[in-house]
Amino acid sequence: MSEQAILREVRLLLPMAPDMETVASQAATAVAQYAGLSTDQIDEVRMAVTEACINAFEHSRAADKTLELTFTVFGTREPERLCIAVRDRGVGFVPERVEEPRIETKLKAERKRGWGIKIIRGLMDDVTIRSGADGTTVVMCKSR
Amino acid sequence: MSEQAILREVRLLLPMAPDMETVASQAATAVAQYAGLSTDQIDEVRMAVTEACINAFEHSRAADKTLELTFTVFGTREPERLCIAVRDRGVGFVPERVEEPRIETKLKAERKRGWGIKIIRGLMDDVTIRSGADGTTVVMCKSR
Amino acid sequence: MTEGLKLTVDRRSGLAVLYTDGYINNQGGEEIARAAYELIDQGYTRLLLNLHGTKIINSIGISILIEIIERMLQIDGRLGFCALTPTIEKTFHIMGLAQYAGIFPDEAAAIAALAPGP
Amino acid sequence: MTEGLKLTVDRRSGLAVLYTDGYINNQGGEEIARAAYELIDQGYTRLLLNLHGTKIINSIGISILIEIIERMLQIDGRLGFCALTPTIEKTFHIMGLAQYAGIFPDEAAAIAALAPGP
Ligand SMILES: Nc1ncnc2c1ncn2[C@@H]1O[C@H](COP(=O)(O)OP(=O)(O)O)[C@@H](O)[C@H]1O
Ligand SMILES: Nc1ncnc2c1ncn2[C@@H]1O[C@H](COP(=O)(O)OP(=O)(O)O)[C@@H](O)[C@H]1O
Repeated sequence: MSEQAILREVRLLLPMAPDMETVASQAATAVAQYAGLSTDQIDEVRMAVTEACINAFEHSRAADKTLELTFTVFGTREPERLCIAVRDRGVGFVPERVEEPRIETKLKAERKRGWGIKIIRGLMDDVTIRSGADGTTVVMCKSR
Repeated sequence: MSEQAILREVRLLLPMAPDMETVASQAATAVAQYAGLSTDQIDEVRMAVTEACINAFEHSRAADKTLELTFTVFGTREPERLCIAVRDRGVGFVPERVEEPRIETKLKAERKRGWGIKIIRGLMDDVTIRSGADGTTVVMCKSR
Repeated sequence: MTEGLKLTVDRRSGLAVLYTDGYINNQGGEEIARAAYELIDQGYTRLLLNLHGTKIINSIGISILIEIIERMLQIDGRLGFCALTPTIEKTFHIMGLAQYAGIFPDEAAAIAALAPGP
Repeated sequence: MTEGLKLTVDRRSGLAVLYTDGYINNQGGEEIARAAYELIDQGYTRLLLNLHGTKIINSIGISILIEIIERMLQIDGRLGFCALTPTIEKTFHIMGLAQYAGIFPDEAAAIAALAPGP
């Protein structure tokens, strides 16, 4: 892959509160359109961003109750790649310790939840999760 | 009007670059939906926000080339009012010195431009412009 | 304040179709589950969820759909989905849901496959 | 990179209809102006802009439309608009554009009003 420059960088600060994931999802749509992604790709980005926001709302217990999203469009001349970082300053978690959900098990289990990270990984090209005592950053990218 | 609390506050930082007004407009749509505005009202908000962004892109000459938008939803229990502040740290201007555009004159004039502020005022309920050496902030509000 | 899910139920002979309109989040999922359990209590064992009006869904909503699938398996019934956006369909495949609930392109195909034989 | 305006021209007897699809910003406005001036050069004096496919427009785009209106006034022609969103229509009224260009709910009404009499 050739060296890519940052063409655009947009930041969004959201309160961790019900429905605010829809604001992240709409902002993601606009940046993804700018990045030249297809309609289906844009839809996948929306869904992945929604999941990452809901995770932070539900699990981060961040004292500042603020979620910070950074949308970065990379490209040489034209936009080629969109990366979205979703960052909370909450308690963090150990991604390796999260059990991979399996439908056979979930169908019988009391807790049917636990799909967010699997969906994000399935819908985006690359996903990295950094998490520790100062919070969690999920970075997810998709190329045209 | 009864005392209103802040129900949600969203911040967006945009590069002053072509097409970025569409990101502001989409984020505005999502917050306006949350605020319970009607489809037509949402459309009016989109248009007004677009104009305010384009003004900053074109005229502010801000060194940081960054536009800061704050979307605030006010209400007692339910959302009742949306205010959007569009702030640049550019050279500023004197709003009182801007001539009110008139279609009769513009039809004959060389420069047909100069409609942004009039459109913003016409589409929103209240508009205040603060401008000075440290830049310009346009605050525009709409109630349900 | 964001618009809630709208749900319409169409009871047919041997099968009921649920039409969703809007975001399937936790509230949306719970609304679907309530309607589905009511239909099951009324004796329906074949349900079709027509998602034509749903462009977004989240994993909490989907988890509630999994509860409905579990209940269907218990009563030997069948749940089908039709008119999914490509992303929702992809998500159901990522999760493996497609093995336990039929996914159909449109209502006609779904009804042909789900309806009890003559 | 954001999708540009798509423009289609339909030449009829005595009148041409321009259909827009997308954002009318400076590029979009210039594209419309180019097409309009070409039609004027070909002898058309009645133009109808059908904005059905346009949900957003900015004031730079509208300024270019004002140039077209000016040209129409010079040649004693007429420019009409139809199928505007309520917000675009409201904006045209705020600007006073409605006095110099007809605004019609749909194409049929626009053509009836604009087309040269028999
Ligand atoms: N931002 C976060 N902060 C803290 N913990 C998290 C975060 N995101 C995910 N987790 C942890 O990872 C687990 C799995 O998340 P996920 O796959 O999205 O499923 P679910 O949210 O339904 O549990 C969560 O239950 C939680 O323990
Ligand atoms: N953010 C801003 N910073 C500096 N000057 C501004 C800003 N917004 C507006 N102006 C000034 O006000 C004038 C009128 O703006 P407007 O009504 O939007 O029309 P236009 O942008 O087409 O000139 C501009 O020409 C400019 O001189």
